[in-house]
Amino acid sequence: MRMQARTETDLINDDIGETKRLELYKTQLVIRDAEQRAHDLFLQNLVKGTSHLSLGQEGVAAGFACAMKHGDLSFCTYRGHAHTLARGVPVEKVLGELMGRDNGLMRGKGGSMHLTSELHGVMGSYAIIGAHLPIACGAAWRAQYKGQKDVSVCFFGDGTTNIGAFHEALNFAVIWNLPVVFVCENNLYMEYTPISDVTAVQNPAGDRASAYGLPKIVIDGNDADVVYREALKAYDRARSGGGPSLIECLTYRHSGHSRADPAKYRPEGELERWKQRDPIKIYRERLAQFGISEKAISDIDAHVKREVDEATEKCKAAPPTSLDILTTDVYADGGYAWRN
Amino acid sequence: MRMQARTETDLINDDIGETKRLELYKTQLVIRDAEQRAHDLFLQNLVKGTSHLSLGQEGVAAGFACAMKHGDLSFCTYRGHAHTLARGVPVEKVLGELMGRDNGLMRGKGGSMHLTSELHGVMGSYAIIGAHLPIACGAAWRAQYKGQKDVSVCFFGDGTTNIGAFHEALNFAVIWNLPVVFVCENNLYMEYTPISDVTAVQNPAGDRASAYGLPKIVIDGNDADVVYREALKAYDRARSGGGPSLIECLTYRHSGHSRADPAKYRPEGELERWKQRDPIKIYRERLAQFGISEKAISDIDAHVKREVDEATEKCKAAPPTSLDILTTDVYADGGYAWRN
Amino acid sequence: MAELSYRDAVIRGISQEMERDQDVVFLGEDVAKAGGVFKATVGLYDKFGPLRVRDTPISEQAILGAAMGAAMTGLKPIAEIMFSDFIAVCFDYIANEFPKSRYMTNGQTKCPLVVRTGNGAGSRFGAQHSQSVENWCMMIPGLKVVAPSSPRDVIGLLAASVRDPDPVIFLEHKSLYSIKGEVPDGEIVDTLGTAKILRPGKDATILALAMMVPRALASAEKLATEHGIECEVIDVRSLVPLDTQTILGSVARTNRLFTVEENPRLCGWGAEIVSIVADEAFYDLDGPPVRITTPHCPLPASDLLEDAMLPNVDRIVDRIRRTMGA
Amino acid sequence: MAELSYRDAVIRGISQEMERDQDVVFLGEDVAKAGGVFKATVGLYDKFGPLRVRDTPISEQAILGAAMGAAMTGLKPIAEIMFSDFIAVCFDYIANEFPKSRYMTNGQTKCPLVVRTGNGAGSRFGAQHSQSVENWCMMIPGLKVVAPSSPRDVIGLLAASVRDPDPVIFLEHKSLYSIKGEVPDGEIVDTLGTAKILRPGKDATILALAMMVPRALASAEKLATEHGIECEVIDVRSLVPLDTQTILGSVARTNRLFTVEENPRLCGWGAEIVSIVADEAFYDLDGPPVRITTPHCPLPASDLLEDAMLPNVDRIVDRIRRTMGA
Ligand SMILES: Cc1ncc(C[n+]2csc(CCOP(=O)(O)OP(=O)(O)O)c2C)c(N)n1
Ligand SMILES: Cc1ncc(C[n+]2csc(CCOP(=O)(O)OP(=O)(O)O)c2C)c(N)n1
Ligand SMILES: [Mg+2]
Ligand SMILES: [Mg+2]
Repeated sequence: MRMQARTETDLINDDIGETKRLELYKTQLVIRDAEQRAHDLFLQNLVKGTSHLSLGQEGVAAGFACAMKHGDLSFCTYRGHAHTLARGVPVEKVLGELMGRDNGLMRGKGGSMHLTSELHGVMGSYAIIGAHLPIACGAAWRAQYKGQKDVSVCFFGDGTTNIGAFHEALNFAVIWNLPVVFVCENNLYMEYTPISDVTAVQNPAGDRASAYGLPKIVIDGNDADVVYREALKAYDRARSGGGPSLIECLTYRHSGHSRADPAKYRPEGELERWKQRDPIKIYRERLAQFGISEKAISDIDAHVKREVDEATEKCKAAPPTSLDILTTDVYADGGYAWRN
Repeated sequence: MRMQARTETDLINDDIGETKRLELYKTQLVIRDAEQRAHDLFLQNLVKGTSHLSLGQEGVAAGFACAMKHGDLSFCTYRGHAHTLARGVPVEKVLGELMGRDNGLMRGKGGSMHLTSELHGVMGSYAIIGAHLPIACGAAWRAQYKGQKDVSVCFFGDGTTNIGAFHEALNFAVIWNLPVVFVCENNLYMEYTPISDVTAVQNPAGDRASAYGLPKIVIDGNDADVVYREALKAYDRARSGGGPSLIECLTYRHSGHSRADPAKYRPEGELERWKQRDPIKIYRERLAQFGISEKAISDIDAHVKREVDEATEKCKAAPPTSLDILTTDVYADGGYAWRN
Repeated sequence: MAELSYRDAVIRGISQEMERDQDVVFLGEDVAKAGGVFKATVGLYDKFGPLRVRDTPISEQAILGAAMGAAMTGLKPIAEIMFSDFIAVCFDYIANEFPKSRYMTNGQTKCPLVVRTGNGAGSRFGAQHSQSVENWCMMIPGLKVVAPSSPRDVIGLLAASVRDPDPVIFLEHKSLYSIKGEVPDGEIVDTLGTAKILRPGKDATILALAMMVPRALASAEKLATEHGIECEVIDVRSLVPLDTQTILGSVARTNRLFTVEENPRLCGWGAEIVSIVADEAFYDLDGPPVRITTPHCPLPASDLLEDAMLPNVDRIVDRIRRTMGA
Repeated sequence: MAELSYRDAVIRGISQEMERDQDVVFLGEDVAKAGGVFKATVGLYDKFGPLRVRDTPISEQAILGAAMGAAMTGLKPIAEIMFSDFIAVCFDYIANEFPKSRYMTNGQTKCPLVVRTGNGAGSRFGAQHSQSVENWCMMIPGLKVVAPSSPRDVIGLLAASVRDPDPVIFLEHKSLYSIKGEVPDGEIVDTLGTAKILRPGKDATILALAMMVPRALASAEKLATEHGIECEVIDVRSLVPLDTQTILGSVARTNRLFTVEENPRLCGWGAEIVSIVADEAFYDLDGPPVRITTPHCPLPASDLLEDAMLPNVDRIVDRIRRTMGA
């Protein structure tokens, strides 16, 4: 797909390479377009429950996912569309779930906040703050115990660093030297409250690392290349017995906390400043810098748009969740019987 | 009571003074003797429930308590006899509670793990690890809100630094700038497990301080003077709006974790080494250094012994807890009625 | 008299108490500057200032622990736990600290606080944001547990809770925030432990709580008009203290008992009340007491599934009708 | 056949399962090198080594969270929560994570784990170390809840729990650790959801769990010899799944129901079962079903007070005798 020769220096410095860069771009774009669509569908009253978008945070999701191997495990929050899509879960499955259709990832049982696709290594989206950090430790413990080489990657927000489970998980991961990577997406806000109002240190994750004997790692989360490189390093550490990492990614969400939030609490100009550093904008420029043609990029754009359009149509056409599954899968026998 | 002239230098350097020193000594001794007695009574089957002694850790309790003002508040753990006695709660009340007698501090309802004497500023002993750290924050918040000048002092062990509530409380105290002092008694063990086996950093409290923007303070907990000086500084900070402190005191318990524990997990010689640094031994030498006579010291010894003996006799003579109080004080109306 | 939403009644209730007593303070996540995620605390920050209305970190244990320490030493805190499901992350305070401190200390320790929380289903939030956790609280000795169903009760019961010397769990139903109702002017103070007979009837007693109250009323209406069954509908309002007398009195008149519960089936408040009635009013009963509950299942996210899971008028009417043999 | 203590039965039960299946791992506070504070895991560390038997920090959320993550991805962890009261500090996993993940993910997520915990009163540990928390667990859809009363049941039910594909809360009674009982040689595997009739009787059914089982049996003996009342005593053993058939069958024969519960009064397992029986076997009952429980109070520390608080043989006999009009 390369259309223009890059300079010698470019080629030498390019540890990432064109194929991976296009994957990083496409991954970010799928998230962007699918989430925009989710928002549109919400405005059309076709998405019923709540949803938490990652618009503006795509660089983190893409960077970490594109550095993963097959079999690596993602643990997400309620703001999990991005990380789920980044692992290759079809847009249709995600939108279907949001729309409560029978083609949804969990056929409507879990909803936006609980996207899970074990097939793709997406081991759940957890809606109680902090809960999944210890759970990710457990998955990593299994890998260590069984001598398996997968890494467990756990995504969470800045606000999550102030809950007890964060502390317990970090200490636990370090003393057991577990192959787990903790990724804090610092988007400056918990729901509506600036993280700096309620946190004793400036970098909610970074400045806590030393409390667990870990190095402070704070990176630009809006540059997918930076994220990708840091992810590779952390995964290597994990796979080679070097233990856990805690990485804080600075980023920003373009929309409100959830669909109900107009985000009026933001100081004037803040959103605009961050939009200048839109990860997709940055990445399009990056691709151009590396000599990838406008045509190649717009081909991807068109491809992704089509994918999202087709997914939307399929979802609209899909039947609503079947009531047959109302009480299935509470217990492993498939039902909900608690008595004879 | 001073019997021998001290040197000029001693006098100049003596920021603590003889009266306070004698108080520090006596406080440590009351704890030592009362707890030894509790142990004896247990062997005689007169103490029924569990108990957690602070033998060897008296320097911490005495140092912090003797630096307090009337109205300052103590929050203890199940290992709370020491901190309770140090605030002036009569030995009889404590032993009576351990023995389940009607003269006990809570007339047998709470037992060894829940010693409380609000009259003396002892705001409870909490038996679920970590719970009282946030509670101490709340008491400090009240002082701040009402413009009252008391300090809330919260004692806990090394093992407690790994539970979630520790993390939440520390962050909370700092962001609200609360007049609370967190005192970690690092006695090297949780119940039977060395703290270093399960903690990501060497100083379980000290190395966590920076995660809350606090300075690392690690002191010798077996030297009551050192403890007393550090306590004064922390209380001053708290009273003058300087916010919370986190102080790690290195110490050691001479007995097992609780009455059931013969402490076989200790490496050979460890107990003996620490006994060389017995806080009471250290403090007797200190008193001598400052020219306080053997006679003055042995007068205190005798006085304390008498107090503990008398308390023991009173408790033995006291009737057992009255069954009349079985269901009282569940609700504020004095009873337990939950229905009409 | 004014028409007020349940949400605005929360604001008015808190305001009323904060105006009355300087010792009443309020803390929670996003409650102050932003006015709360359910907009049920809008304006309090401006009215009472940053010292009395405080935003916290995402630290539920710190929130409840701090509330308790403040309550023990002289304040009367109202703490918000955003969704009642999150009580699970700070359950130690609910189960082991608030309710036991007075007893353990032989009456020395007081704990006059209120935990307000958004309870219940209907918002398509899925399994971890929709639960009815009244039984998590009711089963713990030492707590009081209240769940209003109308704007007027929100104010009156909230005031009673704030003035109560014991720890009170105050369950606001998320799906009721937007309902409206008539509310008298001036101070409103209700009494904990009083159930309300909302509709008299001679054939059967229906007990309901919170969002199930309007459904029970609608069911009673339908049962009366379509099946000639006259049900007495009681809003339980307060699980602890429990107004057993009103309930037993009603069953003595109607001789039949139905509960309509949003909580999942096992060990709900209905089980407790049915057991009380079966024990103490056994010979009053003309037929089996029946609990109509959400099945023993987690809650689904999709609107169709969620609606199908909860007791609704059709299911209530059908079950009562069949049990009554009509 | 060998005489074994309940405590040693725990060790044998865990051993049996760890020998059978390499995927069974065990973690908790002080459980490995020291063998546990109740000495109920002595020797496992030496036998199975430091990779399979692991000491943890005081981090109950990390313990249960790690167990869940491991269970989801292929292990079968047994996690110890030292005292069941501490379930309150990790209740999110019990209430919101373990039991909901399979449902929320439409069956994708599995969670085959066991939480073992020391439950119950009698050790003079006071209000925060003595509770019976079976109802905290029973009320949550998606969990299984087991509480053995004998050494043999400890082994058999523990094995069944470890092999069960769902999350199981396994409540060991602290005051039973030192009791002894006959245990057959070789592998023992029981079945969850089966109650046991320990003593047949025609006049009344007594249901009991864990430490209340020996008290119920002793009461039945006394009622028979001193009052001529023949009680059928059923050890419920498993609250979820619940062996309703055995219970309903017994009530159909005896026509009277009593529960003997250690948990505080409100919303206990007895309330659930009484409600089931009142609903489904109403016409079998010849008189009010009665729950004999600990009062709705925190537990006191002193031996006299603690003994007075719990249901004991005198109280059980007296209550049943009076209710039966004997
Ligand atoms: C235990 C718990 N407390 C509170 C909430 C409500 N809540 C949902 S998202 C959120 C903010 C989280 O902030 P952050 O961790 O920064 O993640 P972000 O939403 O910014 O991605 C809060 C408070 C929750 N889900 N769980
Ligand atoms: C939440 C919780 N987990 C576990 C326990 C059991 N336990 C009681 S004391 C203790 C060890 C505490 O160690 P540390 O904090 O160092 O205090 P120390 O006993 O050494 O004074 C443990 C694990 C508890 N009481 N609460
Ligand atoms: Mg954030
Ligand atoms: Mg210790």
